[in-house]
Amino acid sequence: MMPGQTVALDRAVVRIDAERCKGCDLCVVACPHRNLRLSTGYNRNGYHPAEFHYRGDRGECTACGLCYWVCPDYAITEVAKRRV
Amino acid sequence: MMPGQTVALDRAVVRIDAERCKGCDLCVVACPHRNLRLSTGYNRNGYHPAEFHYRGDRGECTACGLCYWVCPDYAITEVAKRRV
Amino acid sequence: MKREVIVAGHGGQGVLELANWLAYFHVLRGRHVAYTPSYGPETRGGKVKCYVVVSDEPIDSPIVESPDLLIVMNIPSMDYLPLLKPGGTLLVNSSLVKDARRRADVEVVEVPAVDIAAGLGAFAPAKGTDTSIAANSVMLGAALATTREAPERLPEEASEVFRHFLTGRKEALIPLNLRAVEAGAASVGGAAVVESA
Amino acid sequence: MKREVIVAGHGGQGVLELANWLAYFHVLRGRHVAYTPSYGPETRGGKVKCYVVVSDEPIDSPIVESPDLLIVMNIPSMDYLPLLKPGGTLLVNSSLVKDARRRADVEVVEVPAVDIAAGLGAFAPAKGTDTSIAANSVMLGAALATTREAPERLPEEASEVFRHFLTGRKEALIPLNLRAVEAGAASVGGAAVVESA
Amino acid sequence: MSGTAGALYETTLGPLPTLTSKPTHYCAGCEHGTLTHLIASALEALGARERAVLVNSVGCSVLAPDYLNVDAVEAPHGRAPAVMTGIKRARPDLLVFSIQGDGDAASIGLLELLNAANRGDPITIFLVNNAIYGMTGGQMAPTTPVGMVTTTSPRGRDLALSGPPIDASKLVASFERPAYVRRVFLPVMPTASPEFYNARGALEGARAVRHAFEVQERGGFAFVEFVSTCNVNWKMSVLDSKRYAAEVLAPLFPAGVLRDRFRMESP
Amino acid sequence: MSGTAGALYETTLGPLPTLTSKPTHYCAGCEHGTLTHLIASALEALGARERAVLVNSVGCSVLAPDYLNVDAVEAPHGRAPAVMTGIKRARPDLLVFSIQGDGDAASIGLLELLNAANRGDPITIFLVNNAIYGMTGGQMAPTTPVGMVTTTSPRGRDLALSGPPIDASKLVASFERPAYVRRVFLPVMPTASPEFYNARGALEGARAVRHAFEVQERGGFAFVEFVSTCNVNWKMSVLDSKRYAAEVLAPLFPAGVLRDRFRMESP
Amino acid sequence: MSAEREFLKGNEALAYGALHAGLNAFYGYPITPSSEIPETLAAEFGQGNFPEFRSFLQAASEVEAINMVNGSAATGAKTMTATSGPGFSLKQEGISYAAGMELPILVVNVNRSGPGLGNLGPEQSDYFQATRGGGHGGYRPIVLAPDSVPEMAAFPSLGFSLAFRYRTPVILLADAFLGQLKEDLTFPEVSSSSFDTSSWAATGARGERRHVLASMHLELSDQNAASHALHAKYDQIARHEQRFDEVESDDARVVIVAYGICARLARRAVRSLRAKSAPVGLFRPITLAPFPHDGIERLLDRGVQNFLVVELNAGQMVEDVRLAVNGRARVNSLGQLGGLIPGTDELVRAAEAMLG
Amino acid sequence: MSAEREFLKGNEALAYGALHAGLNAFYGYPITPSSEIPETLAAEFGQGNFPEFRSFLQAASEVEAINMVNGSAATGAKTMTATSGPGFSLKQEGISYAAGMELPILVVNVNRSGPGLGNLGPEQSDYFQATRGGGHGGYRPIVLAPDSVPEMAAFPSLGFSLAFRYRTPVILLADAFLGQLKEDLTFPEVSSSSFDTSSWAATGARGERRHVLASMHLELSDQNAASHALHAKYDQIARHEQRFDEVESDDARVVIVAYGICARLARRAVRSLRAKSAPVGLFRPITLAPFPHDGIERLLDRGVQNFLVVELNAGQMVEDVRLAVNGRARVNSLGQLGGLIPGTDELVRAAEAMLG
Ligand SMILES: Cc1ncc(C[n+]2csc(CCOP(=O)(O)OP(=O)(O)O)c2C)c(N)n1
Ligand SMILES: Cc1ncc(C[n+]2csc(CCOP(=O)(O)OP(=O)(O)O)c2C)c(N)n1
Ligand code: SF4
Ligand code: SF4
Ligand code: SF4
Ligand code: SF4
Ligand code: SF4
Ligand code: SF4
Ligand SMILES: [Mg+2]
Ligand SMILES: [Mg+2]
Repeated sequence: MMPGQTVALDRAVVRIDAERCKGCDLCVVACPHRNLRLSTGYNRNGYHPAEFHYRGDRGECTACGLCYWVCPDYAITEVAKRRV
Repeated sequence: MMPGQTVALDRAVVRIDAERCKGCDLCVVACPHRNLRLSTGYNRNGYHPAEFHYRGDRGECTACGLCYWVCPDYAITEVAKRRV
Repeated sequence: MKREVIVAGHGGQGVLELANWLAYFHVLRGRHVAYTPSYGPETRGGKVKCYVVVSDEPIDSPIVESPDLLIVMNIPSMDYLPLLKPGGTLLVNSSLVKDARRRADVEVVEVPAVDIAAGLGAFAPAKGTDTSIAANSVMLGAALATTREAPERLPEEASEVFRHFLTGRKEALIPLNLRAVEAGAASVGGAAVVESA
Repeated sequence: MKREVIVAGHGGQGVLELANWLAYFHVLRGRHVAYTPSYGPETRGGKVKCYVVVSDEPIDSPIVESPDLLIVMNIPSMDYLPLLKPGGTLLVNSSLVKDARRRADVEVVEVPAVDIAAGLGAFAPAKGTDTSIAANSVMLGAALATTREAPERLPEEASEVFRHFLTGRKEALIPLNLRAVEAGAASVGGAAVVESA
Repeated sequence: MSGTAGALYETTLGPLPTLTSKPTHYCAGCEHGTLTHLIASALEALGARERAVLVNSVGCSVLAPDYLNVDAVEAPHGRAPAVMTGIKRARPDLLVFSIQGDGDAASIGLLELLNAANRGDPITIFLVNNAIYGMTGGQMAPTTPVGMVTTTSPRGRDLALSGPPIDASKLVASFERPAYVRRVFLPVMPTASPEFYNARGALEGARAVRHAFEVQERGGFAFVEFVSTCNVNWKMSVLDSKRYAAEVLAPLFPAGVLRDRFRMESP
Repeated sequence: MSGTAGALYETTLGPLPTLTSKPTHYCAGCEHGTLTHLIASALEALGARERAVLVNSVGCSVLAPDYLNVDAVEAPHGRAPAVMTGIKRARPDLLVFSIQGDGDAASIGLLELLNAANRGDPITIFLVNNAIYGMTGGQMAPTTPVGMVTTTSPRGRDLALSGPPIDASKLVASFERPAYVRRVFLPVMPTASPEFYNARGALEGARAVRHAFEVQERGGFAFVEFVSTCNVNWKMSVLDSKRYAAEVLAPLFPAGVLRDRFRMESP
Repeated sequence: MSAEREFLKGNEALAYGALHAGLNAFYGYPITPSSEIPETLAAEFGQGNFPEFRSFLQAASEVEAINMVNGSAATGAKTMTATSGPGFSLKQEGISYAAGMELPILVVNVNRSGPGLGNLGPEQSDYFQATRGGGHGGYRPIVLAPDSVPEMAAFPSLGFSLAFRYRTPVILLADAFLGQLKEDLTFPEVSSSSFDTSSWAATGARGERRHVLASMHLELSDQNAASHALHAKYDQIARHEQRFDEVESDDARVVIVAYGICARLARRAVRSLRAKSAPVGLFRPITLAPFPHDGIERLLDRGVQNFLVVELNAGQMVEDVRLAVNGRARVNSLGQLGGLIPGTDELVRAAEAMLG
Repeated sequence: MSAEREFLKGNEALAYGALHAGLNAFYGYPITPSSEIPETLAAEFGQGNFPEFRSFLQAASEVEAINMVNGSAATGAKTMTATSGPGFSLKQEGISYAAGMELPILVVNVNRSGPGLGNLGPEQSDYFQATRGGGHGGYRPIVLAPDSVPEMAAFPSLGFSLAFRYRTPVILLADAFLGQLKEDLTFPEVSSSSFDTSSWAATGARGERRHVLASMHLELSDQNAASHALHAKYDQIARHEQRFDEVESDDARVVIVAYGICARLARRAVRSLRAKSAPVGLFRPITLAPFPHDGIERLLDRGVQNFLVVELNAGQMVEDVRLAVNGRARVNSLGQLGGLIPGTDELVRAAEAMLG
């Protein structure tokens, strides 16, 4: 997973700065839709950074922001909602 | 009033060390029978020391010890009761 | 002019006040003055000793090693007598100190300060206090009178001193203290102090 | 005999452990040993550098200014390469450092430590950790093998080292680490380590 | 907020200019980082960055000025409240806040904390209670539960030797003048499913941080304790540490509002 | 007791060998002196003089070893509880007690007091609360009532500036381990008749002192606060100071047993 | 207070001196023999005579006080604390932080007799603690030593200007004698100077410009750079801020070196020696740190072969004199302890002994 | 722990050294880089290996800790605390009281880099604070400076024996380098010595014999007598307890003076200079206080004309060397700050420059 990656979905966008991420798993377990996971790759510091991954079984990202708020490294830099 | 004076009464004896006394008046106001007063004389330090003085109107010394316990200078060195 | 004074007594006798008043009196006269208190840790009742140096020149050391004037308020303070400069003056509270005439080479001025103060109605047999009010003012009057300097200004200056120090609740004590100064001065044959509030 | 070593890497790579094990190995051989860690304030993740000095004589300074052996665990630690003594050995974790051959006057030994460790089943993609277990033991094996001293005693000694340090909950890791030492030694053509619990 | 999502999307949460771009030194999964983010967000919401002064006390939060892009003054270990009082009385117009550790505030700095509370100085204190000394490598803290193993209580905290853990919020609230005393459970909280954790703590924390600033601006002393974790020194995985916090710390240090003189206006 | 009343009389109260013959430096009418007497009496009643160690903290009680004929160790201002912990843990067989002032215990020494309380160290602390700094000449104390004039609060203690007075007994009792926490109103108390004052405080004090020693011998932390006076620094006559104490301090610091794990056996 | 003649205790004069110098804030904890300083300030606080005096607080301890001082100074406010021995010891950590954060603070120590609780008598036994930095980390405070009540009044102003010029802690080292001594004095009609603190004070970040006051530098190289910068500053102070006073030293063959109350004693001794035509003078360090090496150097140049160091301790400043003299003259030490003060005759005899 | 070979960090070795010396009690507050001392002791506490070790407690602060230490030592117990810079500053009041009450206490300071919070790197910037008494009142502690892990292990025993012999605080001044350094060592099979404390310890008054441990003496004359007694003791210590070590100094023309980790550096520099036949030696003070003046005197007698003082600060011990040399030889200073350590080449060059 590379820095600055943006995952665009129907309803929302979540931007993760993979180089800030320490792979702590908190956003992963905090997402009510389980739409994040740790990548198997490494970042420069040797962590497995979080990445967006739409599981499909629990609904789309709602831009609820929980991942944004729990991340201790504010590596989730942006959450955006589809304009209506 | 001189050091070591002992006042013997029917019921009890109160010994006051006038040289320790600082004339604070506490024993005077604490005695339920008002049997103590400050002397008009001075001790070596220039205080008016407490002295025994049976007023007669409120009863004899009962050796209750209040004067002994309140005295900050433990100048009331002894309280004794008549043996029965 | 340079004059070195030691004032000594017992806590509660107003020794610091007396020395302070004496010092300030000379400040008012435009002199250099140094005043040094020293006392024990007791809030009440310990030994108290003050240095007062008065001079027309800047003062080198404020420490008085051998005073021109020694003011003694109680018996233990007679210990300072050997320090008194030959030819100097011992001013002693003779209400308490009876045997002050121990050195032939100094002038001894006996002032029964407590008795004089009591005579002014200043005696207050207060609880837990060991002294009478205004005895220190009596000694102040006597001390100022012994200098025999400009006695005519003394009343007014004494009143200025008291107005400086006795403020608030204490202001009421000024007349009594002025009378005491007068009586003290008079007792050593000094100038009369005109009463002034 | 005197040998000066710098071990450098990243917090979490087991650099301190590796240097400690290496040092203790020589303690067991009866030598004088000095080990100096130095690290940043981070509990995890900062730069880590260790000095190890081994000598038959008492050691004057424990500071290694120019090592005989430099063990490099990650890319930034290649910064220490200029310090390496001419003719010295650079032992490098080639799983992470790909361009280690930068000096011609030193021996460069490349050990793909992470890969070897992963091959031993030691790879644990744990959350919030940045390294694989046992890569440091691989490097230890390699380092000991490069010295080519009494290789026959190495297995037993390595096991003694681990028994000293890996106690309690960590005791279970001893077999894996011994296999890693063996693999590390083998990778540089060193002695085989006999497994022992 | 400077989102880059473009015309199709509207940024609801974005990068905060009150944060520097420096990577934190906090260990992975540590609430010190979470709190840093919450503070930056509240300062921006209040437009207070330019009048904010951070007092960084000694503990893992001593590096907070590296991350929070505000003026900062260092306090010796435990003395942040005193330093804050000094700043605030010199410059009542400033918004003064500290991030303290549990050792910092409830051990060495107990006198300073309680006296500032008693005076009711208008300052804002954030306490990260991770029940251990994080920065110095895992020694016993005043808040360490009885029985918990630390490097200076290797057989568990001993009640007879060291007494029970100290409840800083309760002590602060025992004084009359503090205007806002609140405890928040900040870590993600385990749920019935091992795959999911409840992240309510962070949202609650965000509100508490913001209110703690507002209380100061209205002249009150504000104190928010964040029950947190220290997985590294607890020697646990990140998620195990959250579970331990929920099981052991949450009952010992129950979340809640102990005092709020200026009732929260927005939920 | 070595009475000299002879055959006709029996001494009920006499001179105490645990007191030296040195005159005290305490001002006339000061409860510091009363307490000294009560302590000597209790030590004798318990036969404990030879195992007693006094820790004299800095304040008017710093001279207590001049009067109490026991071994003594000086503590820096405020640190008596820490010194006592050091003594007691080295020698659990000793009976360790301190006499502290309110400034000593509740201002500079608050951390030491509260931590000893939290640990429940078996020690005995007597606190003389005279609402002022006596020894240093009348500065504001942590216990000074709002509005009271002192040399450092010349227009009266200001609530907004300095906060309200601190209640040391309440704080100590807010911890779980202290075994005995009690407050005694020690001065003579005015009665309806201006000629008579009630001296119950001294008798209550005598019982409290003795129990505080017994509690320590049974392994408990004992703390007795004596509401007192300081007529000299309050700038009042001795009896006026008792009246002020009864009017102003007694309601602020109500007497009573805040905790007693080892119920008193004898009244 | 105007330009009329006053008669004040040293401590009171110091308090008013600070107010005249524009004191903004005071935080302290009472301790004899310095308590008249907070007491005088408490009396003036809020009275409107010194409108710049915005904050006064009796802290709960000396540790709390010094940290309030640091916080206040961090905003650029002129802030002072005052204490004596035991309290000065407790402030050492805070002073070290102030040095590390480069805060301009003024700390008054009215030296009593020690160690431990000691006694209320005057001593100069905190000389090393003040001049060598009683706190950790090898910082070097500026230390000023008044010797009269007028100087007690004047030195807060000097102290603040040095503190702000160099952003460093300044210690005003008095003694119990000077604190309690009353002398006549006149406050000059000067307006307090104000210092530009906008380049460093923590008063809110504007745009990208922010001020982080820190003594901590995690990288060893940063710490090294910060330490070097600090010591470069200390060297500059040492070169430019040495202050001293001399009495009759031009032709002196013996020079008494003394500060504070001892300098007053020495003045008398010099006078009485000169009256006997003994060529004895006085060298009085006003800055104990930086120690006035240059002044000693000049005396050596003038051929002085004998120094008599008089101090109320077991021999502390004598080390600085020896370091300055470096073997080029005889340096004798006359000390006194326990709150006592040597007699003039002792000084005279000691000086005469050196004259030979 | 028996006489087998150990491999320990300096801090761990110090903790075990104290236990071998019969440590009864430890009170401290954690601070890097000294925390391994309480941690090691916590691990041994209550385990039965050292039955004399009766009390261990993590205090709530350094101030609480040092006062627990004083209370404990007042009963005659062998008591120690350990800290670093900021914590050492906070302990100064308590140490001054210990000096005043004449308590035998052992205080370890693992010197980090300062001032303020500073850094965790090694420095020797607390030299003045330790040797001059960072606390008030002019007491003079004994200061021991180990330079190896075996000495970290051995000096608690030496420290306790000096502390009890003279009833005075002893400071063991290490540095972050020595605290973290691991070396091989062997604990000697010695039993801990015990000291007779019955004549002074506060353990309950028997009959008329009671012990009042006090630093306060209200009468100036008593305080004076007590201070004189203290300083007479300090003079005796200064005469009898100077300790130092020398390396190749017999024929040296330049002598490097260094302690702690710098002495280790200097050993290497001397070796490399000797390899080039440069006559350079090492003088290593082991007691920083009392400073080994006699040793310097002997070197001067042997004709040494050049001293090079190497320390991790801006120049502190160099003052003691200058005082000892008193102008009779050249004294140069080589310092390093901020947790950094000078290279061997720097020492070699500086020594060679002095050889001329
Ligand atoms: C006076 C002083 N004592 C001790 C230390 C060492 N120290 C630094 S941080 C700390 C405790 C850290 O724990 P805590 O306050 O709980 O903060 P955390 O790191 O856990 O967030 C200690 C003891 C210090 N820097 N200064
Ligand atoms: C560290 C320190 N700070 C300040 C002092 C000065 N001091 C001595 S006693 C005291 C306060 C006395 O008040 P309190 O504790 O209430 O006792 P009291 O005399 O009223 O009984 C103070 C501030 C000191 N000795 N040491
Ligand atoms: S915003 Fe909410 S739903 Fe979307 S990824 Fe984050 S936690 Fe999951
Ligand atoms: S919470 Fe942040 S640091 Fe942790 S895994 Fe998610 S993005 Fe990475
Ligand atoms: S013993 Fe009781 S009755 Fe007798 S004098 Fe004393 S107080 Fe009065
Ligand atoms: S209570 Fe004691 S000191 Fe006071 S007057 Fe009575 S006898 Fe004298
Ligand atoms: S040590 Fe603990 S508190 Fe500190 S950053 Fe790491 S996890 Fe957080
Ligand atoms: S100063 Fe106050 S507390 Fe101290 S002895 Fe006098 S009256 Fe008692
Ligand atoms: Mg913590
Ligand atoms: Mg009090």
